[in-house]
This record gives sequence, C-alpha cells and structure tokens, in this order.
Amino acid sequence: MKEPLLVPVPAKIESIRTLTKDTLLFKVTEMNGNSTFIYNPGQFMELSVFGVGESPISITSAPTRPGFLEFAIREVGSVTGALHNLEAGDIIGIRGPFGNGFPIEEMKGKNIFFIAGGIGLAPLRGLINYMLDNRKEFGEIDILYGARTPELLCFSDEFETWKKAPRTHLHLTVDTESPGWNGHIGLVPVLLKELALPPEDRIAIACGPPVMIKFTLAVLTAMGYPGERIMTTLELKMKCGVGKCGRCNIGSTFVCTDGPVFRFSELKELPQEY
Amino acid sequence: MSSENKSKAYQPKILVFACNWCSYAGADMAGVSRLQMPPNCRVIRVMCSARVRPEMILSALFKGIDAVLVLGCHPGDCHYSEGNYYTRRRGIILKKLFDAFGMMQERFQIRWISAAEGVRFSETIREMVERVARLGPNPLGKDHGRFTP
Amino acid sequence: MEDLLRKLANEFLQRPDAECFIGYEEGPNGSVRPAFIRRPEDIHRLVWNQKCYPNLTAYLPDFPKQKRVIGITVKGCDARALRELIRAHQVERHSVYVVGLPCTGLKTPGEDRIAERCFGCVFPEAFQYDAALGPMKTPDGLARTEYETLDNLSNKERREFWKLEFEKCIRCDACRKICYACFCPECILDSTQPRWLSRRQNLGEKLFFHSVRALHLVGRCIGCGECERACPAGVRLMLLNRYLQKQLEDLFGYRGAGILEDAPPLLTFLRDDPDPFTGGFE
Amino acid sequence: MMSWQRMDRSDLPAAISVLQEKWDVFAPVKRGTDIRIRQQPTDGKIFLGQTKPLLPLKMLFLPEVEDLFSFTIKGSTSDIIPAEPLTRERVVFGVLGCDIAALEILDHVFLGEPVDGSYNKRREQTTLIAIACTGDGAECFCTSLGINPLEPVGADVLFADVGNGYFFKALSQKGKRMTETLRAFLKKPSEKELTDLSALVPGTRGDISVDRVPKDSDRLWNLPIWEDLARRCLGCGVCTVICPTCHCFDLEDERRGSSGKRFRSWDSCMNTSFTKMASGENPRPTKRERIRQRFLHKLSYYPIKHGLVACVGCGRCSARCPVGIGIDEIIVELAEMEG
Repeated sequence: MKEPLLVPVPAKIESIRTLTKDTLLFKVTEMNGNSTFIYNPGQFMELSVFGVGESPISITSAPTRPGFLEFAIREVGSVTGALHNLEAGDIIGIRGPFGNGFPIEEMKGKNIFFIAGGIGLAPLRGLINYMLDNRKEFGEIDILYGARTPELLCFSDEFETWKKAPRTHLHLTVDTESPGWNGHIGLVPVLLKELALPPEDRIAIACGPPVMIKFTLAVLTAMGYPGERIMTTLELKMKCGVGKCGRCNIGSTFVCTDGPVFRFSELKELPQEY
Repeated sequence: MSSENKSKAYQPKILVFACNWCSYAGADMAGVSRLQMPPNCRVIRVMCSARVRPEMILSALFKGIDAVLVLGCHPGDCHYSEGNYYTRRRGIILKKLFDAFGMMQERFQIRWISAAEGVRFSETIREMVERVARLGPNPLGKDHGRFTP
Repeated sequence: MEDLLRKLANEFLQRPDAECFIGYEEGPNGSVRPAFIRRPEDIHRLVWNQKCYPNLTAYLPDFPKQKRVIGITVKGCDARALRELIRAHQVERHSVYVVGLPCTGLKTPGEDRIAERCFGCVFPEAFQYDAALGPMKTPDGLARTEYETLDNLSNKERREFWKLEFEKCIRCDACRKICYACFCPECILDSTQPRWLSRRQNLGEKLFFHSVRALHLVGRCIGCGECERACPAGVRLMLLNRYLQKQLEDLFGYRGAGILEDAPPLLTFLRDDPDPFTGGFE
Repeated sequence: MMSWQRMDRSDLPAAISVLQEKWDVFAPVKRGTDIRIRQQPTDGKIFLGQTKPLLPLKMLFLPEVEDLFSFTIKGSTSDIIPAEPLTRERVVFGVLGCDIAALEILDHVFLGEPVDGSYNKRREQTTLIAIACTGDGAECFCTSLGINPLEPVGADVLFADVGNGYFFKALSQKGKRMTETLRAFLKKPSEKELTDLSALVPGTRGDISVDRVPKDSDRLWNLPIWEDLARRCLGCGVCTVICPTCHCFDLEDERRGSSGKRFRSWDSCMNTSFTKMASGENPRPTKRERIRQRFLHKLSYYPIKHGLVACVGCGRCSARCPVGIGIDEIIVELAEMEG
C-alpha cells in the first residue's frame, strides 16, 4: 500500500517565542530532535493538534538553515488557538511540505523587492534568509515591511541582521506610531510609492492582508512592474493540501497544488474568487 | 443493600448542573454537614438553571453519559426572578421529546433545591445514582461520538 | 383561478416598488417548484395546483430588509409561517404583498389522495391577505387524525422506530434548509466553537441533530411537512414535530404557530404551569 | 470469457453464499421505498432493478465517514496508527452504469499523484457486477454523456435479468475469477435467450447537449443564471451527497482523554462554512458563488483539468432537489446561451 496520504508524522515543539501579542514562533523538529525535511521557501505544511484538527501554515524558516522548521502562527481559529496553548516539548503532527514555493532559479541575479504587511512577513522571511545565506546569487534586496503599530512588527530581532547584510535595505513603516518609534509612519502602498524603486531587473514579492495587497498591486502596476514580476502568496481554506478535498480551487486552479505562490499576471487570468 | 452488593453495582457517571445561587450552595451545605456523597457526579456550576441550554443535556446524553441532573431554585425563588420558570417549561418539553424517542426519560431529571437544603441535595444525588445504577449504562455510550475539548 | 393569479401578479409587478413575485411554476419531471417572477412577460409561468408543496415564505428572510415589496402566494399553512416570521421580526408586513391560495389540501405525490401533511390543517385566524384567489378558510374534512402517530407505540417500539428512521438519514441538511423557521444567520449546528455536532454518521449524532431541530421548532412549527417532503431518504420527521405540538396543546393550550398572534410557548411561562419536578423520585 | 452464462433465479441465494466465502458481498437492498447499497446478508432483500440507490456507488470507495488514523499522545510520547481501509476483497452486485462511470471521474482525483492509498486499495480489491441497464428512469440522461448503460466501461461482470433467468458475462480478469467461482450455477443460455439479451436497447435521453457548454469558465462566470438559481436554491446539500461524482471531503478530529481519531467525511460545497476561513473571510460568501462553484466544477473546472465532464447523467440531483434544480436543465441553458 502507498504511504497513507492524510496521516501526519509526529513532531516536537522545540521552543516557542513570542513575536507579537497574538503571534508566536514555533520551532519544530522531528521526534529525534532533528529535521530532514526538504522544502522550498514559500511552501506550507499542515500542522495538527491531535484531537482538535489541522491547519495549513506557511514555513517561515529557510532551508539553508537545516535541522528544524519554523512557523509563525497567529491565533485566529480553533487549531491555531490550540497551538497557542501548547508548550515546548509538546507533540504536534506535521504533513507536507505542500505547494509550489517561490521560483528561486528565476530570481537569481535579479534585484528583489519584498513588500510585507503584518503576519504577511512570515512566508517571505524564509526566502529573505535563504537569499541572505546565498547573498552573492541575488542583486539588491529591499524589504518594505509595515504593520499597524510598532509592536505588531514580527521578527523585529532580525531587523538589525537584515540591515547589516550587504546591498540589503530595510524600510519599516507603521500605521500608528507609539512612543519610541522614530521610523516612517504611513501605509505600505504609500511608502512603496515614495521609495519608487524602478521596475527594471527587479522582482516584487508582496504578502499581507487582502486590502494591502490590492493597493500594492495597483501601485506596482502603475510603477511599471509587469505582472510576471509581481508575486504574492494566496491563502484559502485548505484541508488536504494535495488537491483532493475540493476547497481551495479558484476556477480550475488549486491553491494548494498550483500555488500558494502566484504571479500577478496569473491572478489576472483567474476568476475573482479569492 | 449490603456494602458488598453496592460495590458490584454499576457505577454510573452523572452530569449535574447546579445553580450558583441555590443548589450549588446546597452542595456546600451538604459538604459542611459531612453528608456522604457518591463519587459518580461531575458538578458544573451555572449562574441559573435557565442557562443550561437543552443542547448541553442532549449532547451529554447522546454521547453516552449515563444521566443528567439539572438543579435550580424553587419556582418563585429565582435569583433573576423568573429564570427557573423557563427551565421548567423547557424541561417538560425535553422530557416529551425523550418520550417521543422512547429513550432517556429516566436519565434526565430536574430538581429544585435551595441553598439551605443540604440534606435534600445529598438525598437527591444519592437517589439519582441508585436509580441510574439500576438502569445500567447508557446504550448510546458504546456508540459514542467524541469528546472534544 | 390561475388566470386571477396571473392578473394579480401582473398588477403587482406594475407597482414601482415591486421587487419580485414569488409563486409556483412547472419543474422537472412533472413537479412544481418555486418561481421568482420579475417581469410581467413571465407571469404565464405561474401555476396553482395540488402539487404546490413548497412553503415560499422560507425565502423571505433571504431578501434584505428594504423598502421594495415582494409579492408572494401563500396557502393557509404558509400564511401561518408568514405571521410567525413577522412576529419574529424577520419580515415586515408592509414589505410583502400577500396573495392567499384557497388550498383544500395537496395531493400525495404521484397518487390521487390528499397528502398526509394536510390532515390537521388549520388556517390562521384574522389574518389580512392583500388579495386571495378565493375564501381563505380552513378546509372541511381534513381535521381527521388518520395520519400515523407515535401514540400507539410503546417505548421500545419508539426506540426501534427512530433507530431505523435515523439510520436512513444522510445528513444532507435539506430538512433544516427548507424549513421556514430555520432563519438563524448562523445555526448552532454549524458552529465550530464550540462544535456541537460532528460528521460521524452514528445514531447519537443524528439524534442530536434532529432533537435540536425539533426543540428549536417547538411552538414555531406550522406542521407544513416540508421537512419530510424535502428529505431524500423519507425520514418521518413530521411525526416528531406533530407529537411535540400535540403536547403543547395538551400542556399549555397552545394550538400551533401563527394561528393567533401569541408568542411560542417556550418564550413565555405561567407561574402555575404544571410542575413535574417538585417531588422526589416517584 | 465474453459470452453470456445463465443462472436459475432460484440459485441466487446459494450463489451469493458461495461468493461470501471469498468476498464481502454488497448489493442494493430495498426497505420500503429506500434503496441502499448494503453488505450481505441483511434483513432486506437484494434489489436487482434499475432504480438507483439513494447513495451512489462512491460510498464504497470514498465512505461517508472513514477513519484515517488513531492517536495516543501522552506527554512527549506519541503513537499514530493509520487505519486499515479494507480487510477482505469485495464484490458489489447490481451497480448501474452511471455509478461506474462516476468512479472513473473519482479515479482522476484520487489515483492522480499523490495517490490516495485507501481509495486505491478499495478500487483494486473490489469486483463490480453491473446491471445491463436500459436506464429509462424519468431523470436519466446518461447516454448524453457517452455512457452505454447496457455494457458500462469499468464493470467486471455484466448481469442481466431477462425472461426467467439471470445472465452473467465476465468483462475483466477480476470478473472471470468471479464467474469461475460460480461455475456450478452457470450454464449456457438458449438461442432464444441470447436473442432476447441482444434485443436490449438503452432508452435514455441522449439529447442533453453537454458538448455545447463552453468549457471556458470566463464566459460562464457572470451569467445571470447563477443569481436566478441562487434565489431558488435552499443551500442544502442533497445534490452533493447523492451525486456520484461529488467527492469533496472534510477532516475532523475526535478525542477522549489522551487518545482519539481523525476521520474523513463527505463535505459539500453548498455548506456556508465550506470555504470560510478561521479569520471569517469567505471567498464564496453567498449561494450564488456556491451554486456556481458546484455546477462549473462539473462542467468547466474538472473538464479543464482532467478532460471529461464530471457528470454521468444519473439525474439524482434533479429528482431529489426539493426545489427542482437539476443539472440537465442547467446544461441545456448554458448550451443555449452559447447560441
């Protein structure tokens, strides 16, 4: 018999770190304390809390840093709520990796422009760290990251490392400042316009809440970025992750197998149902 | 019944919903008075017997618990003036529903117990346990669905 | 009568505030189904016969509360549903144009006898129709209780009966979705936090599903029998609802939803209601 | 291998007993008006007619509820035991061509990579005995979808109920194994009987123009028909539950103490919460989007992906829909819109 398709393997939570008030970073290994998973940045896994259920979560660690997986999880529903109640040493189930991931080969030699809002940095962080670990293979890297308040910026402890990396620029912005914030204030699409990074030889990768994505795509298009060089990741309800349960389709495209990474040019061809 | 026979009798699991203002206090009273309590009950404190929605009772019984007992203030004594009148009507209808199915009639009971009636509380629990023990296990128990957190 | 129906529908659709007219039309394989008429040129589709089973008032809560008016045809049972919907603030009386259908009993599908659901028919009392195809009064000869009841079954027989009935249930939700009284935007049975119901197909889960429905319908069921008609497996759901309605009548003198304006019996109480819970264990 | 063999009607119970020595035997059983595929022996009588069972054949391959694994989690130890899908080979008596054709549609989904192991095992270990069906039910239109109900592709044995005998014809190796098991009951049919068998003609409607429905969903996306249907549709799931090609499923956990199970169960795209995310967002918020998904999945998305229409013309949906919505009528309307 073939490997049971929908059965997860047990995994151990090595550590849990608070990213923001509602988002935790889970470091997960196989039961033997290691991890041999092979994956691409942009892929996701199905995480199980046994007795509660399963939820698709994007991998936020980079394959260049092997031995563990990391997931940034915001508490929104029953599974993520149950995950938040777990502690280091507890057992969860993992299944995957699933989805296409980012087209890394195509990105090599190009300038890269990350645009993220809130928890939307999670799927991009794996790619950012992958690129920083293979710094020579990529051109200029710009990271535009915004959140509603400074406290809601995820991975703030990595900002210094990113800033210090060669030919890498971090642009932060918040909608509403709080004491001690002396960075930019304003929405992501506004700062995007101000930065005015030319589209030539540059790939834009955007991820964030739907409304941010909507305006970001419009601004990028106005700036002259062709649809093939704007990428984003979609999130729909998924159960199986392997294109069978019939939930995450947009027309004949299944987000779990054909995505979750899409180019804007591809999205324009899809029915508007996401 | 000799103590030897008692230990052999079926030990049912009974879910008790007790109103904060009367029967839960009645339970306290029973405890203070050192009245013996069978270990078969799981007591859940609620702010009013009317807070116990019928779904809670149905869910417990259809998933296989042996009995459900709802305890409230005597009619007229509700802390919120009329909650238990609604409990009473709902209870009657729920009993009729069980009649329609021909099942669970004995396994669901409502009793009115005030804060002062510690003896009545422990008597009620003891009688309930004995009666349900005689009925034996809930037949739906072996067909149990699931307990979710 | 169909001519009059079409004339009334036509007149209604000429009104500047008319949204649409809900009636019946021919469906597949000789059936009759709901029709939503928006243009006067479609009124020829409207029919009225003894196969017009659906209770069209179930569609009314779907329409946003608005100033525009919806025309609707109602049988006696449907009119009771409409009154309940108005009482429950799901429909505003001034936003519906009500055409009464003087129903004298529907036919059993494929047979030439009155449908079981129609026995025990009661039309609402003192209900104001905007128009009617004939006198709207409870038909004679349907008060008989020739339909099946649970009364003659013992406890054991009832258990066996429902075990077989619910074994047939395929958990498709048709009974719930067709019911006029199931208008909650989010049903407790769909809730995931807490999740009351699992998708297991065992007796306990099915009992829970149908019990919750029966209890939520107590005093709101109009006995139209649409749940049973919609059920693809033919589960005798009407027997359950009718049994409970009979108890309401015996216990609280409640004759049924929508006959009068009074509130459902579980939303009210009397201080001297019967109290089976005072004593010890008998 | 490809010739008819005859069995006396009175031998059927004995024949089934012989089959039961090697296989779990399933067959439609009629109780009142309710026809279901059930395991033999049951208290009901085998129903070998052309009326479709309420739940289609898919229930034996993608069960209504199927345990996937059980687990026990205690502190830092875990035990996860995958469920064993099938313990014995099965034979299914009296299945109809539409339901068998629907399995091919499920095969593309569950046997496509990555293969669904339990579905695959169930398919491999099941022998299908099809009824030579003339399919003259009022709702039937299987011939419009290129199905020959008299000799459906995918069946292992063909069964016919003609005159005063039962007739069997093996169509595959699996089927041959079965007819050989029944050797003692089978004999050569008479010339007259063979003539009668060859005189069977399918009587279904073949005029539903599925081919004229454009596969290109862009053109179908904003048609007013979806609003019209959504107004009438109740949003229940009868059509999806009884559809032989609907295959969407849900995963659910149950737990008692430290152990429990995860199971898969049929789900329906007509459910409000089918695509609703934990955040509350729902890409298909109203009945209009949901009903469009249901029909375009059959008529456009699935054909684009797998090259065939995901409908077999069994007509269960139009026969059972409480408000008279049927895919046949929708196919005709979509084809007409194309002009």
